[in-house]
Amino acid sequence: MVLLEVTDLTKDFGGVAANSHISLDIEKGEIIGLIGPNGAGKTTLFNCIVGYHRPDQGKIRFKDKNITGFKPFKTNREGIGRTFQIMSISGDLTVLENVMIGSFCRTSDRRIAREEASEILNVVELEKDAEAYMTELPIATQKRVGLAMALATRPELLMLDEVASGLNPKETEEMVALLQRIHKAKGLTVFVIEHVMEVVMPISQRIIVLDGGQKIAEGKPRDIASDERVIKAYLGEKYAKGRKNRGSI
Amino acid sequence: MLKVEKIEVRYSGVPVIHDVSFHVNGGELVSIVGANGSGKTTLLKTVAGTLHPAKGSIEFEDEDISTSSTVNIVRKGITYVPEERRIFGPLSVEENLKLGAYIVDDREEIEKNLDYVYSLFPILKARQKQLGETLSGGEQQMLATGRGLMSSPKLLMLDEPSLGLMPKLVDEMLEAVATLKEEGKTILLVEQKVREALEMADRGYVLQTGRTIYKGTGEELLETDIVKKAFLGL
Amino acid sequence: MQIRTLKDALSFGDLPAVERIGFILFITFCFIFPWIIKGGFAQAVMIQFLIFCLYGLGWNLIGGYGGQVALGQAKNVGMSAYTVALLMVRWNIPFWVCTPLGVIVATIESFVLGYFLFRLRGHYFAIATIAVSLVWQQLFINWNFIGGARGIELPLRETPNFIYMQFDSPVYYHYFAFVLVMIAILYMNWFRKSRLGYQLRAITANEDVAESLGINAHWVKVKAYCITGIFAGMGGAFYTVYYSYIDPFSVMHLELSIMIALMTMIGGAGSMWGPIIGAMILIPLDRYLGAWLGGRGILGVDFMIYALMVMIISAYEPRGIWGIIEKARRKR
Amino acid sequence: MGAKTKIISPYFLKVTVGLLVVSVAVSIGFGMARAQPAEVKIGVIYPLSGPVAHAGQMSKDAVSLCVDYINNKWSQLPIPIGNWEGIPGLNGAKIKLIFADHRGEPDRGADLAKKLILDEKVVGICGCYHSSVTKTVSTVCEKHKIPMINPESTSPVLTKRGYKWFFRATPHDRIFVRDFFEFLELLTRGKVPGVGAVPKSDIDEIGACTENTEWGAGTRDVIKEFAKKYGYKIVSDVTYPHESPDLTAEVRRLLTPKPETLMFASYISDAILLTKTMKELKAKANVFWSQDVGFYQPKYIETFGAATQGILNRTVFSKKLFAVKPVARHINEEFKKRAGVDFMGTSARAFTGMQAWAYVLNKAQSTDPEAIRRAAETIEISGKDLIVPWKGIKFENVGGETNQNTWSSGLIVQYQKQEPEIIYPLDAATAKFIYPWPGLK
Amino acid sequence: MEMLLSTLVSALLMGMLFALVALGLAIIFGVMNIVNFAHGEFLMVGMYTAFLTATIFSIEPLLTLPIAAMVGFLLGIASYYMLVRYLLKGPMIAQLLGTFGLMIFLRYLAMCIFGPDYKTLEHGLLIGKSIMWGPVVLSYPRLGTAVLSMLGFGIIYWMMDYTRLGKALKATALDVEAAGYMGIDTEKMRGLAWGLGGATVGIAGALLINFYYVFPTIGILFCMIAFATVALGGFGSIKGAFIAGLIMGMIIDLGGTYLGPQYKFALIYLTFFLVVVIRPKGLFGW
Repeated sequence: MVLLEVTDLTKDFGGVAANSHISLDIEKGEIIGLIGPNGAGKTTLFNCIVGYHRPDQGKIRFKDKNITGFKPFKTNREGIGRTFQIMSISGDLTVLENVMIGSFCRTSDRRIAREEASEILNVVELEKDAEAYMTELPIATQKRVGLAMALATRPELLMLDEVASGLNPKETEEMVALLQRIHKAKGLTVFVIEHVMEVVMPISQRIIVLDGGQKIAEGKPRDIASDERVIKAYLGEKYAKGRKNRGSI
Repeated sequence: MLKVEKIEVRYSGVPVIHDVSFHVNGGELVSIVGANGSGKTTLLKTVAGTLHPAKGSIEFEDEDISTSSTVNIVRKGITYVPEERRIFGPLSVEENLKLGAYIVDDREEIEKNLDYVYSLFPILKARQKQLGETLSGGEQQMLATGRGLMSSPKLLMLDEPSLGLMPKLVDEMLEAVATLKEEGKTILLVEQKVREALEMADRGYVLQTGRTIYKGTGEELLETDIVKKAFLGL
Repeated sequence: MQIRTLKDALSFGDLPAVERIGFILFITFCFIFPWIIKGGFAQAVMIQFLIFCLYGLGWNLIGGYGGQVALGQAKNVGMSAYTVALLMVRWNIPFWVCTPLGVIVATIESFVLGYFLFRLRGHYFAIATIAVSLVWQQLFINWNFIGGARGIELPLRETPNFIYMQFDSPVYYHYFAFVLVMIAILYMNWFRKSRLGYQLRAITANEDVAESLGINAHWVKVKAYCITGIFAGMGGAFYTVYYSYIDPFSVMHLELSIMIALMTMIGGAGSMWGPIIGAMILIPLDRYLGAWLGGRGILGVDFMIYALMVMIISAYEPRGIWGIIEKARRKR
Repeated sequence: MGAKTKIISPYFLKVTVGLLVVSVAVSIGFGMARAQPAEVKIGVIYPLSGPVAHAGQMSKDAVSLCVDYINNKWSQLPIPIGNWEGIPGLNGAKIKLIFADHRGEPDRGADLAKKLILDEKVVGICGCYHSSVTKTVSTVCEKHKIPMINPESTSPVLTKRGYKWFFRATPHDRIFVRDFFEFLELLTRGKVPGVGAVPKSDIDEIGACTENTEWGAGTRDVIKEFAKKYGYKIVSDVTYPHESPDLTAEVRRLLTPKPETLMFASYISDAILLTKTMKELKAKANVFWSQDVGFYQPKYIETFGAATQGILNRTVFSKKLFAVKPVARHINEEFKKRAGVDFMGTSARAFTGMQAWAYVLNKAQSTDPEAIRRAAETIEISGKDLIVPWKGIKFENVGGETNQNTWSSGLIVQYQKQEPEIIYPLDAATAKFIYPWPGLK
Repeated sequence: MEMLLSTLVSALLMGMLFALVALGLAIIFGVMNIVNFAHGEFLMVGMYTAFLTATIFSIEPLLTLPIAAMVGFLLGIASYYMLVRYLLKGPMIAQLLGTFGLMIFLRYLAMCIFGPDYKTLEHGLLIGKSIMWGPVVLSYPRLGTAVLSMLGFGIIYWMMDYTRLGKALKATALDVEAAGYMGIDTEKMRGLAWGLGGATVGIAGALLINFYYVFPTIGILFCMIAFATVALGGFGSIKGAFIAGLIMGMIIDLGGTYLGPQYKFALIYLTFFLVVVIRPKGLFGW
């Protein structure tokens, strides 16, 4: 079943096309990776889907419902949760309370919200940090809190924006394991923007590659890794040419 | 020319650059590559004086600049072309360029530099009266780079000049950088297009989570597996 | 559900012991105040302090927790004050009927304005609230039906009268104001633990992130603004019967709005005790200093002290006195 | 927050307890102030700081001077209080004034009244200049059954509230406006010296320009009422916001229908700006009258000099009175020595108000509020003893008003060579009337 | 018709003054995105400066212009370096309330020094003079103000567009960080913006004293009109401030003449409100 369907999405920023004519489908239960060099338009695409930007053109359908132009809180209520690269949430509140903000999306009862929030903190293995303040925590933990907050809204589609940026290899590995566990346990559909290939390659069932605002490739991780357009986008034109030449020799 | 010694940089108390050292000799093109979030931009901003190191020292032409303000650093001859380009949208191309020469008092020199930038990027000349914000991404990058050159810097720091550009433009942009190098400019380049960046470079450094993990000449680095591994997970 | 809400409001258990002790001391002090202190002026200042507590606690919701610089609190005060005064003077309606109506009018006004104004952010919002309150004040000055610039005076009744809330002794007013302040404090205590409280703080910290968590930022802000209006309305209604005279300069004035905001900020915006601390410092300072100087000495020197305080606090510790206390506490 | 923050923070404790202790101490301190024997305390509430501080300070000087006369012997002074040393009826008890500064805020005034009544134990209140503050202060007095004599607030409403403890010495705006219309009537009948009978059609088109505060709005209502009663037409009726940055539009609106009689109620700032603007717009009319205050201050004459020629003002005091009232000259000299300025309407009335207090206390022979009230209700002070040209002071309940001084009356003065010459009442006139108004030159 | 004509003329003249008062606010907001509530008090300082210099040295009031400008300039710079610099680090509420504090401080400082009285200048080249020009009355002080206001705008406009300093200010306004990379001392530019703001409003004060009175609480009156003007013209736009000033003059004068003077403030604030809500950027906002 197709959960999210984006057709022909275009977004301009003052003459600079951040996204042009992007179409993609996401099946329920999939993990999809979205990669591309910095500035390729990945975050813009995310923001269009979630509703921070209104696309200039194109349609976004979620669970067969047209959600084009929905505000972020509405898309969230439809079942799309997202994390941010930097989750700057209130430093006055503890981790548990921050996650409760997410739980409050579905309930107005403080006790239920609290229970759910602690449950989710267990899932992301942060129960011991529940009473700490956000500003006191290392980046890796903050990222996990961000993830927990998004999870607390009980999304069907979880969109993760650079969930591993700034993490060291060990932390990255732990994050990958965590994501896989969550995916398995909750049967979530996950859509990941990522730079760190160590994250995307192992977990994604499918990868979409953007460059210069356009979708240049889509496919299984293995295929993507050997796709010339992708290599070109990442390593540069000459590198690709070089490989070709070497290949022909 | 530029000598960075064991610096540590912190963002609101949290160290993001640990113990990084590198140097740039006159006339060299030095590339710093690394994944997103590895601290490349922070490093350049520290050299440019927007941030200051908590430990270590930065020397430029044997003068300590680790506590100097951005203004003084620009006056000493280091210009920084930021990642987001940061051109002045409501100003025309020419006004943008002239602002680049803010610290230059000599009118003739400004004219000379202007001609030089126009010869480097002819498209800017065609658009000189147009407002910055109406330019395309590639043109904006050219404008930002050109603006960085307007003050005849001794050291030009380019932060991801190919960011968000169409592949064709990426090549053009990088060719322009190569031209600059050939003309004898000293350049510190941060790039994601690892291959090109390292091919052009005299020397390079690979950064990961705020630490230098490899250094060497461009060719040496290209031979290491780290490049492939870090960027494609192969 | 209701009982739980009440329990939440009444439970201060999650606060550190000092805060609880301080709170108990505060209540006790307010409660026994009329019996231990007989000074007429002291009692008048105390009531003034309670009125400002009410205004400040209300404003703290939107200005402190919500981080929205709303500088139009006076117009909510005035709306309710005028409603109460008009109904009581023109149709002789008992105070206890007028007050809810006044509060409702203030709330509706807050809702309508909030709905439009919260499309703006930051400076634009702050400036728009100022503009609205100025328009309101001008209209009230010129509207003859409500007395225009002459204001409205409530008739003095021969005998003390509970229905029209008229007493000879300030003690009754003191307790009435005290009850209102207690309602406000209990509400705030519930609020900071409630969904609305969390959502509002999330918006203050980062509106984009908050929206991604399913929070309709606009709607939450409007809601909070309405509640702010309720407390201002209660304050306004009380002010009317207490002084039995209102005019557009005393209840609609921009300076009242500013005073409320400044007071809350000096105490510590966004913290439960901030407005109370602010009022505790500023109101006695203002009244006693004014009475003591009595127009002698250097004119305006009290305002200058006050202004210096505001400048120093906004430059060095925008979280106010409570912020300083918190900082000291966290350091240890 | 966790366990560690549950430890009692001495900072918080110190702050809270400290604040409580300070406020308790302060309140007790004020609460314990006790009355001194052989002294009668009267509370005086005026705007001693704030935007109209000059008026408040002037009134303060006037009442202080009056008390000086009462408490000490001034044998040259030709009125009874000169011979008093304290209040004779109270065995020579001295009056002690306790001043309070309301800054023009009604709520502050009410709070201060409580301070004076409950903490300072004053026997009565005097003040408060602003009608709005007088309203709240008189309410406090009424509630606490403490007499209040108001020397200068002119809002007609004040004495219409049926208050038993509130006495007003000054004539109010209704009386002043009525006086002016009476004067116009006399003008049409040719009774005013200096001019022949003026046809009513030359003066019956009125342009009223009032400011938008309690006092201005009240004046405007009374002008409308009397214009109708006496058969005059209001051709332009302008109200403007107090302290306006520009009054060109107002003046233009006022002058466009070419009114023949101009009537103003303005504070000094607006009076200056209005006059400047009228001068620029070359205003013309036959009669120019203003409701005291702005147009009748030294500052105004100082600013416009000879251009003030022919402007009429209602007031209760003029230096020209000295001719008929030598006592006024005498007291004015002393006042000028102390305050640096001559008596004006406000300060003369403040002086008179305090004098009324002394007479009332003297008659009451007691500091019991009820006795004072009864004394005030029955007192009759002769005009001879006063510096203002009234028949005297007698508080009466007439025509729906309570405790209004019915023996009071106003003056109409006209600036002639920068001196306010008395024109009305006719028997007190010191100069001939200049008609028509020569315009601002 | 005559009335309309003379109203229009006086509206234009008054509008020029409003524009000049608003100019400084527009510069300050433009360069650093901070609302200066003490702006009206800067005007007051300018007026008192002109008043004092003119009375003490008994010189022609117009000659006090440079002195008022100088004092305004210093006041602006001092405010920036002693207060605003620190406010910028805090949240927005601190910025707003901090300048409020400055406003109250200056106001009551003036009250301390000069007392609450109204002060006017009586003698001067322009004061109290006017000429009739057909049905239209032209008041000299207003005419002079208008001319100097236009001149001031011309100078500032020229400075912003054609000088290096203006470019640097503009760059600082558009992007502080990028301006820093150009070698522009942005801190100095911000201080300078406050200085310029103070100087222009100081000049406005020295002109205003020719036909208006000064008292300590005069600030809020003009400050609110200046806010409305700047909001209408677009925060930070100099051209906008000029045109909006004229529009404000029209609203005050036409509204006051035809609708009733009691509503003129309400009209201004209403315009202000509508502009802020409907088009927050104003007519010419960036």
